[in-house]
Amino acid sequence: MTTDAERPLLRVRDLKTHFTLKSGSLFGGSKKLLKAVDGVSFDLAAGEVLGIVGESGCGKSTVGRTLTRLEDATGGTAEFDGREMLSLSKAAFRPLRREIQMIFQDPFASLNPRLTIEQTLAEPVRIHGLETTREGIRARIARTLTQVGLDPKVMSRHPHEFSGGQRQRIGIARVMIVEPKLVIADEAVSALDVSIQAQVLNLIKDLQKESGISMLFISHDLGVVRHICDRVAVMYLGRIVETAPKATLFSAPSHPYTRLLLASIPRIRPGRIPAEDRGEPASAAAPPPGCPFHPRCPIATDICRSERPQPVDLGNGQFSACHHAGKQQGEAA
Amino acid sequence: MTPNATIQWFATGRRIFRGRWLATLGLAWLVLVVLAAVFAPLIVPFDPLEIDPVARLTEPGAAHFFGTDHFGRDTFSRSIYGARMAIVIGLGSVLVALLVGGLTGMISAYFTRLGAFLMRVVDVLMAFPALLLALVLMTLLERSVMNTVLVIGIVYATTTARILFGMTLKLKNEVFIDAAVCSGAGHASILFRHILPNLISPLLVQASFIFAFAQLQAAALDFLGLGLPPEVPSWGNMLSESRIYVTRAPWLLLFPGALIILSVFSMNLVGDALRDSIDPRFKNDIKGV
Amino acid sequence: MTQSNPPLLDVRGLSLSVATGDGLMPVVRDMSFSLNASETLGIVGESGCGKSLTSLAIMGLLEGTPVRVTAGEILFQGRDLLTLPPRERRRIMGNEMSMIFQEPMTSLNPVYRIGDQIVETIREHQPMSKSAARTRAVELLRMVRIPDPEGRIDSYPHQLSGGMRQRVMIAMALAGSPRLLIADEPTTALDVTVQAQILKLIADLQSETGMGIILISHDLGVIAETCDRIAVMYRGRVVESAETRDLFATMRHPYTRGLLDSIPEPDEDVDRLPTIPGRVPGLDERVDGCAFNPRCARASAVCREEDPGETAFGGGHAARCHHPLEPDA
Amino acid sequence: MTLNRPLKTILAAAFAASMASTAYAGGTLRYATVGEPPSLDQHVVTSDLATTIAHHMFEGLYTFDAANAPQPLLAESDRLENDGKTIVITLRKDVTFHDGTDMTSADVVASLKRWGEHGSRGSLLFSNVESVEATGDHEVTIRLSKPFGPWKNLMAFINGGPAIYPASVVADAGKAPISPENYIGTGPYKFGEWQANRHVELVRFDDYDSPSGAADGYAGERKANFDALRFIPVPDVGTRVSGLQAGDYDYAESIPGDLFADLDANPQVTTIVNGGPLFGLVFMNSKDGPLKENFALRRAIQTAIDKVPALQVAIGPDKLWRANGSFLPKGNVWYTEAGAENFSRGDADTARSLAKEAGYNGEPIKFMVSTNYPFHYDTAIVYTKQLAQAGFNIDLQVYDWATLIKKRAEPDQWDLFFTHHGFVPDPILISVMNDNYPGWWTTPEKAALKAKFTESADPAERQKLWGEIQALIYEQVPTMKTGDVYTYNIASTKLTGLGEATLIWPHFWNVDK
Amino acid sequence: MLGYATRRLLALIPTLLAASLLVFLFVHLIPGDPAAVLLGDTATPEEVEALTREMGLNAPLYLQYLYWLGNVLQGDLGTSIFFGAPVLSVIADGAETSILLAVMTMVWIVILGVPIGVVSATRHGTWVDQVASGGAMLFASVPTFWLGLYLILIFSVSLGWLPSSGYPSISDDGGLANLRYLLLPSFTLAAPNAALIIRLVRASMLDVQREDHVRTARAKGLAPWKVATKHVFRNALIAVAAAFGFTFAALVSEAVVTETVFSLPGIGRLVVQSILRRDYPVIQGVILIIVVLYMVINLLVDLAYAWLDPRVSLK
Repeated sequence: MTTDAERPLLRVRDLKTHFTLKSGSLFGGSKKLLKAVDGVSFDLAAGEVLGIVGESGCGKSTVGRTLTRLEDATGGTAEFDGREMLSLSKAAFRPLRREIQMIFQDPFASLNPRLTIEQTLAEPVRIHGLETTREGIRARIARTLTQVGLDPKVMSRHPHEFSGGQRQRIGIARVMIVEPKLVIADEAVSALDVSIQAQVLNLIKDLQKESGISMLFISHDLGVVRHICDRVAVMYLGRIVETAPKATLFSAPSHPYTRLLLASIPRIRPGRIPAEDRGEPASAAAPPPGCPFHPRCPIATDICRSERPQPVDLGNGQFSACHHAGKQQGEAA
Repeated sequence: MTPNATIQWFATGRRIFRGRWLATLGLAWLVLVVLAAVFAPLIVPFDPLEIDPVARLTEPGAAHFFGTDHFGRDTFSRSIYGARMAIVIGLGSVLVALLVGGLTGMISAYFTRLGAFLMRVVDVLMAFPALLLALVLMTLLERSVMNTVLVIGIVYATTTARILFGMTLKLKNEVFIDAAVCSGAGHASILFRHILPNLISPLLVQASFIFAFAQLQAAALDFLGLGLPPEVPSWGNMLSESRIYVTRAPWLLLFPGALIILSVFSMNLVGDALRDSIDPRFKNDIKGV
Repeated sequence: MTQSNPPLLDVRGLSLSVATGDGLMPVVRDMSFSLNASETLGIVGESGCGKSLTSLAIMGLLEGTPVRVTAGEILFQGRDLLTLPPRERRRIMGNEMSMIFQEPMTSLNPVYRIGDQIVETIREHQPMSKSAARTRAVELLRMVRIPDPEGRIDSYPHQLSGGMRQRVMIAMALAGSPRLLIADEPTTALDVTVQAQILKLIADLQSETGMGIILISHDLGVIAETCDRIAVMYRGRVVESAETRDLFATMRHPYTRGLLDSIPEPDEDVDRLPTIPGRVPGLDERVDGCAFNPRCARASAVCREEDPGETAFGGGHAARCHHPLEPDA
Repeated sequence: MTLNRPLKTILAAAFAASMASTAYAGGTLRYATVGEPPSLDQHVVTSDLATTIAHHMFEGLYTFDAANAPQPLLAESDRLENDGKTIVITLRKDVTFHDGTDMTSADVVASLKRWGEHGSRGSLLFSNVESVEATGDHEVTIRLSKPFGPWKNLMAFINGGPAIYPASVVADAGKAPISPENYIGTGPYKFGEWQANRHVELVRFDDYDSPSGAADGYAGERKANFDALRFIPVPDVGTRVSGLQAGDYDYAESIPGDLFADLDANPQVTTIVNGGPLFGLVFMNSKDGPLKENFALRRAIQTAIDKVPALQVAIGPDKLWRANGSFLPKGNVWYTEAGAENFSRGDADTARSLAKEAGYNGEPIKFMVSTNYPFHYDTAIVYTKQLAQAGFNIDLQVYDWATLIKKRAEPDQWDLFFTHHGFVPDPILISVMNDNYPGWWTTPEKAALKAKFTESADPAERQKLWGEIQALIYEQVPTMKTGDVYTYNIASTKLTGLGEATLIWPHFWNVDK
Repeated sequence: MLGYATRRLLALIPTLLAASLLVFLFVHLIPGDPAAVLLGDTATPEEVEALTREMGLNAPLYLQYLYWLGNVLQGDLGTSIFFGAPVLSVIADGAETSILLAVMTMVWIVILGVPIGVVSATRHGTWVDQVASGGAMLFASVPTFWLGLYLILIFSVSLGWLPSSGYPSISDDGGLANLRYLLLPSFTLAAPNAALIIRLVRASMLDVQREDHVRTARAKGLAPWKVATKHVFRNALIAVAAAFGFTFAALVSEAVVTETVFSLPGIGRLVVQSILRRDYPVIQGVILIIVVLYMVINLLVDLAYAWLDPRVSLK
């Protein structure tokens, strides 16, 4: 799936993350399996930004959390820089944490309210031994804060003294301060107001361009994804249903789900053909057999109800996990 | 303390007690109790242990503000020294409860497998009614200040462990903990640098309630004759010793009783005010009164 | 929409303040708008601009919050809601005037079956037997297109998905055949595909019943697609209001313009998003003159000193700006 | 919130009743006790509380009159033969057990034998007994190896004494206390029920045949006027007092001295002072520790103590205590002042120099006391202060009673311990006379005097010998008497026939309400 | 539900075993000798030792435990050393008092705690609320025995309205009227716990009042009292139900003191007296029964919880 002969920075194959749910919530009882991520594969080239979009519960955040080892993978592999990292022990993985960083959604929750900005930012520097002296650490913090558009003087303050946008900048600073190779941004701007969101998006885009970091940009907002990503993967109930370069995906979506998604977004400029009412996604704890999208799919046939579709290469880097992919090309909106 | 920190302390205090005149009065009373405890030797007109068979059961008056007990000991002086005991018992129990229970709860929530076992032990202990557990433990040990503090502390350690367990679980799922993990922080750092500081204010609230209830527990143990050594001038002992004089010398029951009630009430008021000022996530974890 | 009819809802000079330890702080200032039957008014703005408080004030749900109405009147079918006795007002609430909320997860009482919650609303306003009310509830559930309404009526809220719960909320809002529906961020918590369904449902119901709708949202796309007229709020003030088509054709207020430009759209590529610099000042921060002036590229001395009045541009288009944008800016 | 029906009924009834406040007892005497007796089996149990209840139910061959002289009860007469080595007792013929059987000599022999073998005080007499035989249906003959003076006193002392049970009950009974269903005696009241923690109830024995003669102490006529006697444990003394004042009890025992003046002045309350005083004892360890065989050091301790302040503090009103050095009270035949000049010196300086001479260097002296009896604790507190002033390093160890009696059996655990002793009619019954009693006073001097004392049957000689023993106690100090304490009980003024004072244990025959 | 309850009961077994071991160890580590207590002050060490042997108290501790446990499993809690009667019957003697006391206390708690809590919450911030919640806290700060002593002094000694102490069984003369003996003790016992319930009802109602669905209920045009009862109180009850298990434990603790103050022939006083008398089998029996009861009550609370809150399902 690589776009060139070069080895990708991250190669994910058949990634599975399953959770056991205790049903009946309060007390023991029967256990249910939730297949949050169920066989996800993709490559991420150095310097590339890959967007993962999907609705809530599709498993997009779990992909990010599994790749940062916040969740344990149930199966599959992930090679980072040529090295399989999911099977590493937590201790052996720790040095890799410097290279794989994460930006979290909620700027209010992702900063420890009891620590000053300096303490928060100094921690990864100290842990990974990037600077050893107090002055060195402070200088690095100051540099990074400037980089994300904050006055270095703020480092003695606590998170509650900042607005949402500023906090997200601090979150970005925490990531940038260790100079990572891969950043996983999980809904990095969705908690922000529109005017602030634009500022932060611009910042992320600038930083990515300057430092050539690879990025996995997880979002439910197709507009945001289009703005920032090179390539987009669409997830539905734990699986990637379509991957394509940005331009292709938005102009010629191949998977019926991608088309539904695009048609559902309310537009400021009139002209959208409204989507049909196609019901709601099934629960990831009880996915339908065959193609998980078939109950909502306008073109579903018998095969969709029984057989799980595999990705089909449609050329130009577009892959679609649809039994009818390619045949509907002409109908694409 | 730097002037800045002092100002911040005052600011925080103002925020917590503003508009709560009852809690403020409670705080004032507690300050008074602490002062009495600290300066007890300077305040008291008599040695609290001095026996005077001639002046037995004297009514309150100019010489003996609170009267004397059946040993002829000055009740006022004993009450003042009782403040010391109240503080020793309160702080001691809080310390034991928070150290033992707090650590158990935090560690159990963090290391889930060990936690499953530890919390089971806590469950077993919690199945014993507090006073009964304290009674049996006190009979097992000798009557001493140290043991009383230890036993009351242990009794409250169980509830503290439960509460801390719940709160740590909540914190453990916080995004900033994930962020710390992604920064490469280890277990110790996560527990003590990231989780613990967030528990300080709820712990303070829990501590204030333990402080208050420890007084009542200690008094109940004293009453049943299984608390502090009887020669120790504690409010509970004073009540326990003088309860047979309820008709003959009612002041003996009145003063220490009022002191206990006022102090427990004040501590509860302060705890309540503190609770209202903490992170709303934890508010319902700490029941208090 | 004829001018001669009295409007369904006429809000005049509504001002709200929040009581804090330091006294009353204004959160909504001198808000005026009107709404006719079958019309949809969109109120848009960023968080903290006062749009939700306005809706709560109209609905009469400020009781129990620290927010108070300090001035203005809210005329609903000619009667000022603010001066009605509580009993009279409750007769309107949930009956002629209903509201749906942002969080369908928490807006239903978790301990009662959804049917019972709908029946309760029906019977509160119409004398009806329990079984008749239940039949009506099934009808309502069918109206909001819940599949198998007879089966679902005995579900508890936690057994339904977010979209279904919002449909139940809408069914409940329709129980009294309302003349006015206030929808406060009705789709914000929902997925985009479900959002589209709910918005369509609301629009369909409006054309069936002819109710007036106030739709409150931070999402310009949602507002643009759904509303006839739009009011843009910034820091407690309506800074611009116009017919939808008119507004998107010619924006007069720099804030409206900036807001629109900040949105990355899925249909176009821009290399760099234009942004509004700075941030919305906090409630406790005092801004003299136009509240938007610290973030406005066009701000001049007058903007920093004087709060701009409303300028009308014809066709119901108005903006509060000392230096409004030209039509082809 | 709806209450269910039965609950409503209960509440309504409770409310109505609380308004009416009728006495439920009728012909029942309600006696508030300090606690619950371990058992009522008089052979093995020495608890005063047990006797207070049991002597209405069980009777011995003899009992005491008001002057503490033994008088026949189940016995009719007796004679000594063979230089006092043979005792022939004739029994009353009209006595019926509660189970309806007649009392015969077989019952008496069986009861005496069990008492002698297992009874707590029986061995004192039976170490000299060669045989006990029934020499007729109503005649029992006891043969002694040597004359034993105190035999009749021992037999009359029902506490831990030879109560007469039917032979059928005694036959299988060993050391363990007889269980309540076998409480069958000859007294004016018979066993009713024992509800643990709730009460012990005795009911009138209608077939009781009273001894003849005017009532005199425990002797003479016994008439049961109450339908039932109910002994209710009320351990909290405050509750006993308030309960009696509130009319919930007719009689309450063991009331603190400090309340005496108030209660005595209260027209609704009768106070009854016990005639037989009890006295505190501080035992010294003769087996282990610094006091072992160091009589000089013991005398130093004895010299340091002034008993009066302790009695003032612990007891209260002068009327209720005597700083009396004699082990038996003034007026008693055993009263003697021998050695009593050392009873209460309170001379710290002399004590200090005495201790120094005895080689005392400030090593800690462990003093065990229990808080279960406030007067023990209060006294110990005063003594500890006095001893400290005389330079003694007293390590006061406060335990609950159960712990204390466990620890006092271990010689290495203590040097002094505090206990008290009830009134006894014969000095031989005083615990310090028992060689095995903790403290373990077994000096040759004691052994010699004790042998002479028990062998003599001549009252005058026995009194003289007791004086020598008491003097020896003040010299070797195996124990220190703390003074006489006259306990008192309170009763409702409705009770008649109580008399001015209680002999030893309160009794409720000839009492009415 | 039945299956769930059975499973929960089975799950209690290991906890109970652990608790029983703990009870046994605690009790036997207590210094003191029941034989010595039983024989009284004049008993000699030889006599004490003989009785100890007779009572089987000289066997190794683990054997004593296994023996005891074996008997417990067969429903035999042993024989009281002090009373010489089966422990179960000794406990049964005290059960009537304690159970009635508990029931009457609960009645007090419910009739005082719930209405005052509701009024306090609905009139949040007013003087009514301040007096109610302040008063509740004051009552929770009073030592139980102190309150009990003063109640006796006022209502029994001075006014003579109610009996001061003791409790004759309702099977005794007087019948149900004997319940008046429990009025003061149950009030004493209820006061601090009712205070807890007042504050809990109030706090839970205030919490629920802030929830979105209450806003929905008000938006429906429901009258305030309907909102308060149907929507706020009903939901607040869930939190209150959880507190009842906790209250039970507190009740048992305070019953020990209350029964002592009022000289009630209940289980609480029995346990204190048994500790003082070193009546091991009774202490073990009582504590074990209380622990079992506590666990069963917690189970009932959980069931009530599930019944009150449909989100909780019992599988």
